[in-house]
Amino acid sequence: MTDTIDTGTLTAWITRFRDAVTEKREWLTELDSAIGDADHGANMARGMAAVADKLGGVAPGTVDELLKGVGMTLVSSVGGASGPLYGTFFLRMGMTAGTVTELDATALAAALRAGLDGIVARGKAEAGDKTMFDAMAPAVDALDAAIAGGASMADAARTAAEAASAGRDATLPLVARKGRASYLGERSTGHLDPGAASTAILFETLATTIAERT
Amino acid sequence: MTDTIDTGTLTAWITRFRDAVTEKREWLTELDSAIGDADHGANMARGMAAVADKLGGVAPGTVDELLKGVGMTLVSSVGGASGPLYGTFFLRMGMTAGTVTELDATALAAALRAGLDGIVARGKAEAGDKTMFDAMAPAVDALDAAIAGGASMADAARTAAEAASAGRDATLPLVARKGRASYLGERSTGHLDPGAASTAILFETLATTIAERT
Amino acid sequence: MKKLINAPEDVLVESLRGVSLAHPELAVDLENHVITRATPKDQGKVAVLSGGGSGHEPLHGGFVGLGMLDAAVAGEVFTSPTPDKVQVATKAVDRGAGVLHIVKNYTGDVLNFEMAAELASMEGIEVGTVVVDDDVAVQDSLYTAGRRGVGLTVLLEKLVGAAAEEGRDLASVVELAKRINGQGRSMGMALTSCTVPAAGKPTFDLPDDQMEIGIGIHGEPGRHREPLAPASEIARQLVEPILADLDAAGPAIVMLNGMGATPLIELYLMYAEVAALLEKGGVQIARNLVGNYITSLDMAGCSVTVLKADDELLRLWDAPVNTPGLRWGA
Amino acid sequence: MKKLINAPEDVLVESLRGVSLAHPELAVDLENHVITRATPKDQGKVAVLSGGGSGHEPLHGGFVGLGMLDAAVAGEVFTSPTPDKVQVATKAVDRGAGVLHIVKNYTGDVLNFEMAAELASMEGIEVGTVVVDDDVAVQDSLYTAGRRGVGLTVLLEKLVGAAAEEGRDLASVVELAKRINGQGRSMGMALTSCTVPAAGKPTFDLPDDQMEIGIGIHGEPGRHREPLAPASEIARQLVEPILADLDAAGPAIVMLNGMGATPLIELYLMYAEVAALLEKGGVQIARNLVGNYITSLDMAGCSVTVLKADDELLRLWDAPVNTPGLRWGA
Ligand SMILES: Nc1ncnc2c1ncn2[C@@H]1O[C@H](COP(=O)(O)OP(=O)(O)O)[C@@H](O)[C@H]1O
Ligand SMILES: Nc1ncnc2c1ncn2[C@@H]1O[C@H](COP(=O)(O)OP(=O)(O)O)[C@@H](O)[C@H]1O
Ligand SMILES: [Mg+2]
Ligand SMILES: [Mg+2]
Ligand SMILES: [Mg+2]
Ligand SMILES: [Mg+2]
Repeated sequence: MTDTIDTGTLTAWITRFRDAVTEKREWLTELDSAIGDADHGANMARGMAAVADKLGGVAPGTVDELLKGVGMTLVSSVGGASGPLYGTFFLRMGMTAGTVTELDATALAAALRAGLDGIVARGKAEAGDKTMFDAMAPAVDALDAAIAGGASMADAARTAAEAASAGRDATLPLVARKGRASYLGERSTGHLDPGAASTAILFETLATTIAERT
Repeated sequence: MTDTIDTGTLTAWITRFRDAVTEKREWLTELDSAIGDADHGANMARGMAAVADKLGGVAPGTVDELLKGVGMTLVSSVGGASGPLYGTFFLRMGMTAGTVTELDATALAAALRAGLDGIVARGKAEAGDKTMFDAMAPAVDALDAAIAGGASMADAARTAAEAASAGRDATLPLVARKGRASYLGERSTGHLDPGAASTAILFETLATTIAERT
Repeated sequence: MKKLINAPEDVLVESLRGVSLAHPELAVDLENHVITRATPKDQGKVAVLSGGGSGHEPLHGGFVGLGMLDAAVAGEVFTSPTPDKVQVATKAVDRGAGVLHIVKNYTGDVLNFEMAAELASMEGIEVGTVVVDDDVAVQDSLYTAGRRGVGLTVLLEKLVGAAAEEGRDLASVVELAKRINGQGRSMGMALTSCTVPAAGKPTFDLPDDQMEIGIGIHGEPGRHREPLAPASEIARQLVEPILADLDAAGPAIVMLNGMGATPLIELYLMYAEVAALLEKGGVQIARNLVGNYITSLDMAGCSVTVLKADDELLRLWDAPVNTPGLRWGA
Repeated sequence: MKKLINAPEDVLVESLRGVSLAHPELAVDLENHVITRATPKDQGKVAVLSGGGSGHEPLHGGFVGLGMLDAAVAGEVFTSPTPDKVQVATKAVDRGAGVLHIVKNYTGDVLNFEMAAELASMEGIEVGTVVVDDDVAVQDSLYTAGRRGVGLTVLLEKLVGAAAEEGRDLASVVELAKRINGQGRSMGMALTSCTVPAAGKPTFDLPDDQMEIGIGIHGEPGRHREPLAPASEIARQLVEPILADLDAAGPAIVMLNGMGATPLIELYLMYAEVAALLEKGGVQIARNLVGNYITSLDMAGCSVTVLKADDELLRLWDAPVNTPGLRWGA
């Protein structure tokens, strides 16, 4: 067996992410209540429900079709800051992946890197701004490094998930410089960033899904 | 010494009533919160403060001047139901007392009776309607009876005060049929009527003032 | 108590000061708590005056202006104004054709306006009175002070104001006012109590899962307490008693009114529920108002008012009105 | 949570349904959450569009109509609408002269409107954008998302709407919008948090003796928490930062805005305090608005907006406007 992820597994990832944000919806909203506007859980749950609706029953075609569909659906169903950002993430991932039906570890890493770059292009976030970037950038970096070091896709994804959740936790003491939380100034410290929290879930579900590939 | 009450003592009564409603202001408002609109304490305190302002420093002239002044001031400073009712009470008392400088027990009883009749003429309350009438009517009746039985003015006033406070307490189980409390229907039982409570204070202060006459 | 105020006893005058500063088109008598138009209507026209306790804003002061009131007399919070002040206002706006007093049916208001009318007639001013009693939450019987005056007051002030502007005489304006009162009904509910500034705490306690049905506009608790329910069920509890009391089939003017602390997003949602039920009941909503028009300080909740309408009332409704609280065609 | 709603996820559409029933003069697209005028403006005139998360009513939907907006796009509560819906609205109201997007400065709104403008330009529709950022509570620096767009949005929509109605071209309307944004500032405070329906409980906890100074309009806590203070002191805490940031001497348009659950009696009282402080600061209040115009659901509190005015702005302000939320001269 070659070490790849196909559209079926990618779909399973998306579905698992939907389940997880739906389950953690209250927690994400609570995080957003503390330093934002109390809607991040509702936003992500609504967006991923729309994505699942769209995927439902349809046989997954190519990777770019799948991921661009996810991105477009998020863009047109979430709103807020996270809608265009997560939407762009998946759109760019899809564009980079291209019209293939599976990705090997290097291609997966490249697609995720492109997604991250898309978020930066839209949102201009830098490290330490206390945004989803602070969970995603370490995750993508860790994945790259693991793959360069010869790790399996599953091990690399697990490393990435751990980096994402460490990145999420590292947002706790930060003073926000982007998004709504930045309005709070010093009062934004001592809270996790909600977007970093949902990004950690994104990479956690990716790792679990790859580990359970059939 | 003849058993009379002069304008000085009447003024002392009014002042003492002012002090008492000001002190009990919160309680009266609380009673009115339960079955009314939470302003009876404020209304009585505001009205009696205006009365005291007007009396302040001015030598009391005749009884009718004094009491009509009190009535007019209440009418023009209280508003609500209690303003015209207490206002009319004092106006009628003054009119009945006439241009004298003191009242004997019989004249005092007649003046109070006229005040009560004024309240009925304005407000149409009957016994058991759960209003100030239910404290005032028993008080005036008791005063009449005591005086007819040869009691001193002080004893008669004490009896009246006791009747007023018994009348106030007897409003507890009643279902209101007049004023705001009547809107509550059955829900008005189990609460004292605020106007009956202020009326009990009116007669209590009258009794104390007469007892302490010099 | 959380309020944007200084001392509780200064709320009325300080708020009137704000009205005076914000509205050069109004004249505010800070001593008597009377709001009149800066430019009085023409001599020979009936003047329309209303008043009552404060805390119901924009009622009544916000409805002073062309096509509506000539004067509003403000009492202390939830306390009827006194006769002398009503008399001052009556005198100020009489243009020789008499003055209509619009009184909401509360013992305090009725008694004080009665005394004011006595004072006015002593000075030779003709006063007509309409007592508004539209609240179906209260049984109109010997065993109550009668139905309260609530939401219909807003519609009545608008319609009667337009009629007076047309130059009708006092008798005809009074007759119109009584006819309107006869064919309008309201019903209200609260999600929370209000807090009277002088009292400093909520008038009644209402658990988080309860609501009051059949409230008045003074923080009086309602006729009964119910478990909190969805908007559709609340709408039913407001509309049914109205339709049970008033044969409202045909054209109507309908108001969905907020009690002061309920935002528009909820009021519009409620309006959709109420409109659907009314139409099922045969009511054709010809005109409507959705918003905070007759409030109860910071109470959360709403009320529904239904006024049977005809061509005359609709024409009067559409006539120009230019007040801080209601404005069109001007 | 005590609200007049059915299910939290249906609040937006059900409320829009009420708007649609209450306002025959508006067209409501329930699928895309877009409100437009039932009768579009003349061909060849610039269309003015705004939008954002819901929960700020009457903003923006209540400002659609002659002399103000052509379209309002409503997002979910406190969540910017998505680009596709903005694009639908943009297309619907373009009369061949381009469309101005009025965007409040929040990351979500900016990103979604940016994408919408990209979509529109792909379809050959000219879009101009003004990003409103008037909130002096936020430092405008590299270390924040920039100042938020708050109260000034209301004044800007009115003024720019009047300019578009006059037939000015898109470039001139955009320039006017940017000029207005440059000379207006706001500052807000909260006595209580709001409750987002989907969250089901207050966004922040605020003890009975505390208030938040420098809040936004989405239940974001303020810049700092202070002991509850009298209205006069609150006014000082709102006015001072504005005057420190804007040389406001001279004529101005001033808004004293309620956050949704604060009744008019308090807003007028606050207006008196604010007006006095502004005049001490050399501001001549030429026009004013007092009321709930840009709200934060059921939050209690208020905000102050000061816009330096000149003859042109005052003329545009006085021009007829006919919307559910703001109406005069029509
Ligand atoms: N400029 C930005 N770049 C990257 N991420 C951002 C930016 N602004 C906000 N975010 C992320 O978006 C999250 C908030 O998303 P959400 O609550 O759904 O949207 P909104 O802030 O519009 O309510 C934040 O926690 C943060 O991680
Ligand atoms: N028709 C009436 N006759 C006699 N007393 C009345 C009548 N209506 C009301 N009251 C008295 O007035 C009291 C309420 O006074 P207050 O609270 O000051 O006025 P309001 O009811 O206008 O707020 C009631 O408790 C009752 O005793
Ligand atoms: Mg958010
Ligand atoms: Mg009372
Ligand atoms: Mg009262
Ligand atoms: Mg949001």
